[in-house]
Amino acid sequence: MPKKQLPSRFYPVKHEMQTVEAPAEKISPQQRAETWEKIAQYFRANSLWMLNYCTGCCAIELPLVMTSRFDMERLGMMPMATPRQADILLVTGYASLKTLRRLIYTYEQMGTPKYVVAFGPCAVNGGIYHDAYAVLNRLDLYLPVDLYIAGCMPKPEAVMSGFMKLIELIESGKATGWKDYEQRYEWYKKNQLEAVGEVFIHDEFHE
Amino acid sequence: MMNLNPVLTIALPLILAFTKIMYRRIANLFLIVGSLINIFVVMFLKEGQYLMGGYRPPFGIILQVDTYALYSLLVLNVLFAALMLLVTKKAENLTSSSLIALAALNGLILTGDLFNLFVFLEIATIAALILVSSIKKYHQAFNYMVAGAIGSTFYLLGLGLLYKQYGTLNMARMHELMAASPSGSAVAVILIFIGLAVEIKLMPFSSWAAGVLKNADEWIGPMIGAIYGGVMMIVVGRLFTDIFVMDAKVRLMLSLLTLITLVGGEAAAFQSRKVREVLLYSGVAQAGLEALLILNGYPAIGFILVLSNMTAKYVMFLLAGYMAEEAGGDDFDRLTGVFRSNPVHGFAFTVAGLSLAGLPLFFGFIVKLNLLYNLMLSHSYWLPALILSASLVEGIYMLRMILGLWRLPEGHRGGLQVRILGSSHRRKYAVYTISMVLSLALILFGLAPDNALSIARRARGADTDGKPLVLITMKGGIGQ
Amino acid sequence: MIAYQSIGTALGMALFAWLMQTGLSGVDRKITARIQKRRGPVWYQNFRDVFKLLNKRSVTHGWIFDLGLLIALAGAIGTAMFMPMAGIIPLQGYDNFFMITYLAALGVFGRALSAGASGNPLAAIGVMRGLTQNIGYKLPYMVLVIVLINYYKTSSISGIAALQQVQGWSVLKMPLGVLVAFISLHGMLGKKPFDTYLAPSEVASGPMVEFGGKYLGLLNIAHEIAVFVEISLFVNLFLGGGATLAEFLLKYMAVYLLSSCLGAVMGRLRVEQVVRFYYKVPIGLTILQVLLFTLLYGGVS
Amino acid sequence: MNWLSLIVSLFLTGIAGYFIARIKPSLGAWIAMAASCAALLLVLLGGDALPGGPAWGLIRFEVTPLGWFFSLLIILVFSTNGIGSLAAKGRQHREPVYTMLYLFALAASLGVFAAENWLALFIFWEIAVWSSTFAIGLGNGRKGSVSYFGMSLLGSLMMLFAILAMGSAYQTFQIREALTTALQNPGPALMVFILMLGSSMVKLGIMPFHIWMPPAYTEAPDEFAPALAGGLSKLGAFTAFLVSAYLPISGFMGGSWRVKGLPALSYGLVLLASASIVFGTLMAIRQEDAKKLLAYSSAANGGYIIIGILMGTSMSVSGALVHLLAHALATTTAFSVLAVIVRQTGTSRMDALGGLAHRMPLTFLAFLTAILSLVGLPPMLGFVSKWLILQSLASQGLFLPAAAVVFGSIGSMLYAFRILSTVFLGQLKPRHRALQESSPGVLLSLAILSGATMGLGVYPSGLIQYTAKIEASLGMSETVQTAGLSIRGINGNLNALLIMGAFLIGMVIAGAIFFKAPRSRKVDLMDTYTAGEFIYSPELYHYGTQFAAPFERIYEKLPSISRVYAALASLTDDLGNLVKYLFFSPMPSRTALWISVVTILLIWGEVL
Amino acid sequence: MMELLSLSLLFLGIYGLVTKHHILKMIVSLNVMETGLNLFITTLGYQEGQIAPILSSQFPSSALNFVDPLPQSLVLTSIVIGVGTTAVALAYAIKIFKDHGCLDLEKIEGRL
Repeated sequence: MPKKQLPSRFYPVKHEMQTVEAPAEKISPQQRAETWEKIAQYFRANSLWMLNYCTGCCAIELPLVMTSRFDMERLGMMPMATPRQADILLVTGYASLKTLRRLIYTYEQMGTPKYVVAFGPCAVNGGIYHDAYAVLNRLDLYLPVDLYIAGCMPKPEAVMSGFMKLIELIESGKATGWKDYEQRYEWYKKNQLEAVGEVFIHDEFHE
Repeated sequence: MMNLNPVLTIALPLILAFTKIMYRRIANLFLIVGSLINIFVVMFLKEGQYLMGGYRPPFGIILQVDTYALYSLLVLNVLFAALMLLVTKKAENLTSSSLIALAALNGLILTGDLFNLFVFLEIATIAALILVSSIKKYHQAFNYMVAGAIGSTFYLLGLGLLYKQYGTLNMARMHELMAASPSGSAVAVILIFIGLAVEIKLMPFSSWAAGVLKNADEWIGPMIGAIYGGVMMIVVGRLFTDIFVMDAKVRLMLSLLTLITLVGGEAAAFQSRKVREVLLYSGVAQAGLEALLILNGYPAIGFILVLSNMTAKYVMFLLAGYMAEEAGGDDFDRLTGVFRSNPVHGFAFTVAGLSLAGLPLFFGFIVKLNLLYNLMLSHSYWLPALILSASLVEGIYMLRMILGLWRLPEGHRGGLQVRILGSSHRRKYAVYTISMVLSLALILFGLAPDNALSIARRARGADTDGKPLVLITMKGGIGQ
Repeated sequence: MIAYQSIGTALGMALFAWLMQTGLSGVDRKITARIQKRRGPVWYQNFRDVFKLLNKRSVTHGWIFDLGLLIALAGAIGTAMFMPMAGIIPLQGYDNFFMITYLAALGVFGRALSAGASGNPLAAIGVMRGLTQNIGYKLPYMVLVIVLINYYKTSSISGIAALQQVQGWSVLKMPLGVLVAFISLHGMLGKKPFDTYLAPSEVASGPMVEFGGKYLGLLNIAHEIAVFVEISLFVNLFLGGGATLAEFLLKYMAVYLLSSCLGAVMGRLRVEQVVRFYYKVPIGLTILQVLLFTLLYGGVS
Repeated sequence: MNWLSLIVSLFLTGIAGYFIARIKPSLGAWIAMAASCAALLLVLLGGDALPGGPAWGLIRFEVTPLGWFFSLLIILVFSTNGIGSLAAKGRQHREPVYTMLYLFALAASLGVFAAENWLALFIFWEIAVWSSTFAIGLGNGRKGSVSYFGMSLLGSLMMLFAILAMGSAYQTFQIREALTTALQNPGPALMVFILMLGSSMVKLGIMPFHIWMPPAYTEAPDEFAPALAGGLSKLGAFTAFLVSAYLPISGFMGGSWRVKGLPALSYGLVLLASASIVFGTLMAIRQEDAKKLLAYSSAANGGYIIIGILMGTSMSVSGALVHLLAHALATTTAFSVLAVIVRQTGTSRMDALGGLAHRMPLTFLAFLTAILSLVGLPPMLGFVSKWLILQSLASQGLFLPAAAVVFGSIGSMLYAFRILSTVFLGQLKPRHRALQESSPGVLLSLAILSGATMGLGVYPSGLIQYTAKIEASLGMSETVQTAGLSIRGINGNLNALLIMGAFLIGMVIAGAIFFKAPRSRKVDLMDTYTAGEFIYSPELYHYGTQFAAPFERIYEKLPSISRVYAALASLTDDLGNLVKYLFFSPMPSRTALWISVVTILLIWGEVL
Repeated sequence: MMELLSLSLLFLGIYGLVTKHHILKMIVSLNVMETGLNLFITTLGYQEGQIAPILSSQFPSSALNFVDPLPQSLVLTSIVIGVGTTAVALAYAIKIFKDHGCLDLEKIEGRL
């Protein structure tokens, strides 16, 4: 699927990739690191553990993907219990003011490299909730989304194909949202603060 | 070496008691001088029989000074004199009765005549009644009086029966006659035992002790609780070892009485939550044990147990009465932590308590060890087991009390809730000195008990069944 | 003294243990998937997972978190180094049952330590559940083994295995006991229905809640080696070990795959149910078995 | 230098220490430390050939290998604890009398271990009892010292009875002679054995007698609890060793019914010890207070020692000796660490603590070694002893005790992890942020103790050889064997160094992988997975109470033995009340009535 | 006969002590008891048909037909002691009356 023909708003905001020139003769440490990175990318791509943050209705499609009809485990994908163990954060639906804080919290608890996959139109522009007072319309202002899966809700086939796309992206080293988040951290933080504001009372009962 | 007549120990205090009436101002001096002179006299006594009025025995009154009497007298007079150092304003009114009491107690130990014993018993009781009235609990004292009167009546009744049967009042003669034909004397012996049981605080008869000693001050407590009880027990030791001959049945019945006393006394002490109550009930229990030993043919052990308990009880009653008076009560809660600011008192009280409970390093342990060993030698296992159970209970309540008095009150940080100031300096230091000296003596005898043990053996060499006394001493190990 | 060669064998044993067991767990996943009418991952999926994990950058909760993990892996490797397999006995004469059990317990303890150090109460809850279950299944298991040791007069695992080659398998002598041992083994492997301590939704995978990246990877390695040790122990003690390596591996796989098939078709028990089950059925059966065994083979004099 | 002068000088130092500490309170701890360290040096250098010294009446000393082992153990405990409590600022510790009681207890224990006859042993035993009672009494509670004293007195009176029974029957108090004579004339042998072992069990806290341990360990001054738990409670094991060596049950009950080769009586007592293990473990799991937890674990560990002693095989006796040392070292460490914690935080309740490892890492490491040794995991000393005991249990075929031992060691994982997790791991309370690492003195003592635990656990051959020597000196026909670095068991060998080697190799491999992999990011303890929930209060985020609730629920109705003792006490109270009501009324008429009733009864009895 | 009579007097006294709570009644009972005892002891020495142990011109030397004089002298002492005891008891009675306003011990005990 050619990317260029899609409207730009469906793209996550991305930083330009740096292309590095290959050194000439001997294997420099950089080159070795690159080779190592390539091997690592193979493993990463084929062992994707995900954390589903079920913010909306799209989550209902996941059981289908996991079970015998589509069986995502054959791709090496598994649901995981905690963000520490997971590689992918699945945002299955819209992000509201309350869930966004938790999304950010969870995302920041994940170990790198990590990827964000957003489901449905709500994460892109708010979808049918675009004018709701508590729904944030663009997820990629706050978190670096690597892949959107279209459909309201996306059918399991779409989800599967989205995952395969993600694998492809990771294997080719293009899923670099997490690096982007690290590099433009201030920018993300500013957006996040603008959206959810600052919390003044810090205890368990006020959030 | 001087050889003094033992009658001095009786006569001197009596004379002083009556001359004192003329010199009220220096009453204290009479007391102290009298008791010190008595110690002096006792130190120069020689063993032997002393006839009164020149009648040959078995007629007339004789005074019997043997090892038993000599060392009893020594301990008695030392303890008594120590108590006299404590004289207060209040005690000055009691000078005469104290001196009379001393005379009567000396007489009780010395006399070799059964009726004379009765006379001294009555004098001692009346003196004690007057002394006891100083604590202002008159109905308790009345109780004491009634019990004492019934007791002496029974004693005299028993004595009358014996006189009718054997026709003599002399102890030695009585023993000879009784040993020759003991039948028919049992009722009299029982009556005499009951008469004395009132005085030695055996259990069904000892309600007076609770009333009197519960409220005893530092003067009455040691006097009635320790000295009187001890001397009476020494008298019982003499009568029921040297004089009376009992058959097995009587012995068994009386032993049962003492056993009930032992068990009941320990239980009552365990239940008590006041220092003096604990002491008095444990005293009752110990009286039971001592009487048990005396009745069952262990007089030497009984004798040394009496002396050791007497000393320990003396120290404890002294301190308990003193503390109760200073603190205004003697329940454990009120006195919690009292020893923190009074470590000297605490030390003496603790030593006496541990000795009483029979813990090593102290004299009481040696006594208990020998006691149990001799019981075991005669292949009796139940009695030692019972005594050990009793001493388990005794150890627990004793330590509970002592630890309570050492422990700081809850939530207390530094400083003290209870502070013994000592109303007069003389009294304070007197209590200090007496309790320290006596408790150090308990330690000393605990570390080197051999002389004390051999004296006991000399005093009561072979027991009534002719079994030799086997002693475990620190120095020489086991010996006959 | 121990020759370098035998240390080499021991290390080889540990490496083999990991390789084989990791592969087998892939097969296990495949089989589970097939039972559930899925295709399942490739058989070497677990290797991919481990290497991926080792390449991730994770978080640490302090040095105890790290140390505990190292103890866990070291305990597992150390245990595997002693494990005899068929005729191969890495450290001849020292493959003592109690030693292996306690060294394995050190690994478990290290894991618990690391989990506790994460500061997550869910981890502590998980560890508590695990240790509670541990009492349940270790107790009958070890009692049965002690009975065996008493019978065979040796506590050397290879010795017991060798004697069984001659005298017949222990399973014939104590059928009930082997049933109990198998239940215990099933629990030790953390298979359903006894994986309460790992319950992903209830306590978020319990002890492992804070482990990610290389920590999870190392834990995985330790777990696979521990599984190897447990199953090898079972095979050696109850199923007569193996005369040849093939026989041994055959038994090994049979036991493991039986356990995974059972795990695939069962639901998870709640923690109280697990505890009560363990204190009723296996312990009761053990007592029965010990009595029977004593009557038949031991005898009271 | 001889034993008598050692003990006498310790006593005198104690008295001198009291007066010096009265003048300058800070010197008291130094004196206690210096005296116990000097004693350690003397005993260590003198070896078991140290002369007993001149006889002073009954007080005669004779140093045996067993006594030397015990002496070394207790001096080690006392001296390290002395070093550790130097910096203590506690109120109780600064009492002048503490120094005296501490040294008295030490001296008396040394007297027990080298006593030549039973009477001397008993005298020193009792001195140790009362001095430690008063030392416990310096602490914070009412119950601890009294129940300690009560139970100890029960034990020592049992012992006194046995001693006097032997003495009166055989006319000797010499330890060995009395027991071996008893063996030849088995009249009171059974009674002597039961009573002697009973007194040991009281001290070790075996089941029906364990009730003193929790209150005493909790309420003792924090500086004294290590000495009490690690040192003084081991007095009981000493007499148990003597009695079971010289008066073995098989000797006087040879022909009786046997279970698995053990006389029925031994088997019964072993079962009692097993019950103690199970019960102690269960109770330890249930406790909310760290000191109580350790107290119940001590009760459980006493069971191992008694089992080892009673089985009487060379391996089991050696195992009991090693376990004794292991447990002494471990509990001393654990209680010293708890003392540090209580001193700084004022509590030993586990749910009020947490995360301390981040404030006191070195202390934590010492505690970890102790706990690992308590659980019996390699490479600690506790493993060696458990291995020895389990080996001999297995070879004897004692399945029930073996099950108890297994239960004890697996169950101990539960409470050991609990105390580690709730006190040292988990969330650090904000009010504990300012906690300090232990002072150098404490660290030194902890280093000595845990170094010994680990060093002997890795290299136990020397220790095992010495236990073999002890066994030989106790007259056992066969002793535990060592070959090179490994211990030769009946059906298996143990080479602790090899285990350590394998473990280290594993550690190297693990470390290599660990450090090769990408470095991790260090995060705060509060940054944990919470399912997206925000948390701010570490207090609420620490799992400390009712730790093993699902397990505890199974035995929540377990009857408590302390109720029996409470019932006994209240029975005595009731009896006392009755006596007071009946016989101590202030009414003269009541007295008169009693006098007449008793007189009538007595005369009636006489006439009949 | 006389013995029994005097003994019954003694028992009467004891009966009074057991049953009465009034202090004065108890003191009277004590005295009755003592009197009984004294009588009993006197009867011990009495022998039918013998003469008083008084040396007189009528009976200058013979001691064989005297009654036993010792019990009588004992009783003399005993009476003196009894008087002392009664005096102390009465003193107590006065004190108790001053303290409590009544002499009934049961009431006093109840009030305490």
